[in-house]
Amino acid sequence: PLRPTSSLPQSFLLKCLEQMRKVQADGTVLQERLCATHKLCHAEELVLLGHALGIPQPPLSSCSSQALQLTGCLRQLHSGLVLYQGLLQALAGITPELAPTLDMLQLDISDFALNIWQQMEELGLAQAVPPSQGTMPTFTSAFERRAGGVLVASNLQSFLELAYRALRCFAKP
Amino acid sequence: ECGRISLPTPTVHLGDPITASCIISPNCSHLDPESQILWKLGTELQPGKRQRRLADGRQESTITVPRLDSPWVLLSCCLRWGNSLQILDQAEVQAGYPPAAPHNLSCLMNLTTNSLICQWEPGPNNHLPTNFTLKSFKSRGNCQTQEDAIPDCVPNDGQNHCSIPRRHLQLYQSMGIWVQAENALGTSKSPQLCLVPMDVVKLEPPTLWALAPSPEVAAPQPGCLLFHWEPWKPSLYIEQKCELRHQPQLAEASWALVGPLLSQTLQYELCGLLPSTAYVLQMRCTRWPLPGQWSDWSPSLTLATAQR
Amino acid sequence: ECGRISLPTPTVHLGDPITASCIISPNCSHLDPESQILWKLGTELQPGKRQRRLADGRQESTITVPRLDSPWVLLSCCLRWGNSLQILDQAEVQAGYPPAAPHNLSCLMNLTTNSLICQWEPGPNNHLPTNFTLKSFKSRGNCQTQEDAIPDCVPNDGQNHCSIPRRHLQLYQSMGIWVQAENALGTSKSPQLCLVPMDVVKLEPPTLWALAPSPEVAAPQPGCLLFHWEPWKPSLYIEQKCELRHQPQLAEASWALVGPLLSQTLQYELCGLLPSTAYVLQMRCTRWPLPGQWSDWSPSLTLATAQR
Repeated sequence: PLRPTSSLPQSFLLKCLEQMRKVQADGTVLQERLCATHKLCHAEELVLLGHALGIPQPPLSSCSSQALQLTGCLRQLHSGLVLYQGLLQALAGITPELAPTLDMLQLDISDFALNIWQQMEELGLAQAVPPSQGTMPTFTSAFERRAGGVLVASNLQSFLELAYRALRCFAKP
Repeated sequence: ECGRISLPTPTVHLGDPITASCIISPNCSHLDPESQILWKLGTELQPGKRQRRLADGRQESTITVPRLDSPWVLLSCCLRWGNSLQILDQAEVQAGYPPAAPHNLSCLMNLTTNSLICQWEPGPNNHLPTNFTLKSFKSRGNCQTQEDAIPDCVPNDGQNHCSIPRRHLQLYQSMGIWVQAENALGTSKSPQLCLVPMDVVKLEPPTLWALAPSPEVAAPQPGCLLFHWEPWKPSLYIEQKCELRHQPQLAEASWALVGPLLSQTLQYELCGLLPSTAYVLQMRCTRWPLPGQWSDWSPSLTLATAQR
Repeated sequence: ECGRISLPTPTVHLGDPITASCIISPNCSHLDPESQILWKLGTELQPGKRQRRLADGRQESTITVPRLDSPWVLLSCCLRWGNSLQILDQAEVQAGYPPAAPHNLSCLMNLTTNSLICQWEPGPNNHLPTNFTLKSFKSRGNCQTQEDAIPDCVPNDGQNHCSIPRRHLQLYQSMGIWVQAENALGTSKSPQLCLVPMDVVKLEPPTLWALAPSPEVAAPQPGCLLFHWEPWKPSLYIEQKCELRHQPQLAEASWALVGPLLSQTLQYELCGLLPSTAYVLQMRCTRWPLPGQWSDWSPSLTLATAQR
C-alpha cells in the first residue's frame, strides 16, 4: 500500500474535502426539512424501525485513525457512496417538497463517487468490477420513506465525518 | 413492516373525535412482546388507549381523541425501548369544515386579453385544502337549458379569479356560470350567473389631449376649455357613450359631471368655468345603447382657463 | 391550380444570381392562351425572361435575376388581364451568408441557479435565420475522449447564452463545450472549450457589516476601522480567499487593495487610515486554492474613522 500522505494529488484531496462538505451540507438541509415539516427530528427515535427496515451501514474500518490505510479507505469510501446512492434512490417519492433536496444530494454523491473512482483508476487502485449497490430496503409507506430519510441522512453524516478526518490526514502537506 | 396506524379517514370535522388503531408486528418489538404501545398527539403522550394481543401474535392499540381542535395534527404510534421512545408510524390528521358556498361572483369581458374574467369571494377559511373551479356552459335566453359544456377554468393556487379564453366563448350568447368549491369534507356551489359576455364588456378608458392653439383651432371662449379625446382604439367598433368629469384645482372642489358625449364628437368645448383656473378633466366610456360596464376613469388632463 | 413558381432553392448567397420558373395552366389564362407571363421582383416588373409553350398546352416562363442584393425578396408570377396585372403565385427568396463561427465562448458555474451558464459572440449578421446550439460532452483530462453526450442546450430566441442544468453536469469532471451556428447556407462551430464546471464557479460577493461598539467589541484604534464580514452562505463549503478594497470619500481618491483575507477570519481591523474620514469598503471572494472565478465586488460599506 502507498504511503498515506504523499501519494494522492493535492488537488484531488482538496476536491474530495470540498465535495464532502457539500454532501454534508445537502444532508443537513434534508434533516432540517424532515424535522420542520414532519417533526421527525431525532434518528434515535427511529432505531427500532431502522432495524425492521434493514437499513445497511457501509464499513469504513480502513479510514479509522487506528487502522488508517489509503487504498482500503478509498475503496470503502467509494463503495459506501455507491451504497448511499442506492439508499437515496430507494427513498424516491419521499415528498414533493423534499424531492429537489433529495435530487441534489444524489447528484452530489454520484459526482463524489465518480471523482474517487476516476482517481483510483488513475492510481491503479480501482477494482476490476465497480462495487454494486446490493439489495436495498423497501419503504412501503410515506412515513417509512420519511423515517428512512432521517436514518439514512444521519448515518451518512457520521460516515462522512469519519471519512473527512481520514482524508484530512492524507491532505496535510 | 414494524407498525402501522390505520385511520377511518385522514380528514374530520373540526371538534369531532377521531379513533385510530396501531398494529405492531412481533418482529418489531423483538425484545419484549408485551411492550406497551404509546400514542403521541403532536409531541404530547396521549392517555386513554386500549391494547390487545391479536390471534397472530401482533399487538393492537386503539385510541380515541375526543375532540380535534387544530386543523393539522400528527399522530405517532410509539414503543418504549430501553429508555427511548421509538416512533413506529405516524399519520397526519386534518380537521376543518366543508367549504362555504363562494359568493359575489362577477365577470367582465376584457377585450385586451380577449377573455371573460370572473372573480368571487371564497367565504370563510375552512382550514382544509380547497379547490375552486369556475364552471360554465353555453346556453340561450335565461340559461335554463345547457347546450354545450365549456371546459372548467381552474384558477392558479390561492387565486379567486379565473379567465375563460376567447375560443371557449360565444360573445353574443347567454352562458351559465358558477363557482364550485371542494375539499375533503364536501362540495359547495355559488349561485349561478346567466350572462352574455359582450353585455359585461369593460372598455379601457378614452384618451384626452389638450388642443394646441393653431390657425384651424380657434382659441377657447373665456371660461371655456377645449380638448380632444378618442375612445380606446380596440373598442372603436363598439358604439359607446362617454362621460366627462371635471373639477377646479381648488380646495374642497368636487367633481362635476357632463354627459353623455357620443363617441363621434372627438373635440369638446367645456364652458361655464371660472376664469384663469386650472381644471382636472377625466372621461370614461361604456358600450351603449347595448349593455356594457363603465370603463375606469381616464388619466387626468389638466387645463387652465384664460384670464377674463 | 393556376400558376406555380418553382425555385431551385429559397435561399441564396447575397449577390448571387437566382433562376426561377413559373408554369401557368391553360384553364387559368382562359382568355388568351398566348398571354404573356410577367415577373415582379418586389414591386418592380422584371425584364429578361424566356417563355415557351409546353407539350401539354401549359406556358412556362423562366427568369434569371443576375444579383440578389437584399436579404429578402418577393418574386411574383403575373399575367396581364384586361388592364390589370393578375398575381398567380409568389415566392419569398432569402439572401445572406453562411454563419460565421461564434467566438469568445466563456462559461461560469452559477451556484444560485445550479447551472453552467455559457455565453458567446454570434459574429456578424448573416441576414438569415440562424440557430445557435450549445453542444457538450462529458470527458476526462483535456477532453480528448468523449464519454457521455450531454443534451443540446438551445438558447431562447435571439439570446447568445444558454444554461446547462445541474442534472446534466458532473461538477468535478472535464467536459468539452462548443457552440454550433446553423442557417440555410451552412453550419459553423466555435473553438471547443475543455473545462471542469467547479473550476469556473463564480461566487456571489460576501456581505460586510459595521461592528456596533459593545462591551465585547473594543472601539477601533485611531486611524483604524473595524468591520465584520461573511462569505456568501451557499458557498460556505468551498474554501476561498477574499480581497478588500477601500477608498476615502475624497475627490480623486483611488482604491487600495488588501488581501488575501481567508474566509475563517470574520472580523477585520483595517488600519493606516486618515483620521475622521469616511471610507468606502468592498470585498470579493474566489474559490481557493482550487481554481475559480472572482465574485463581483460586494455592495459598499461606508465607515468613518474616529477623530485624532
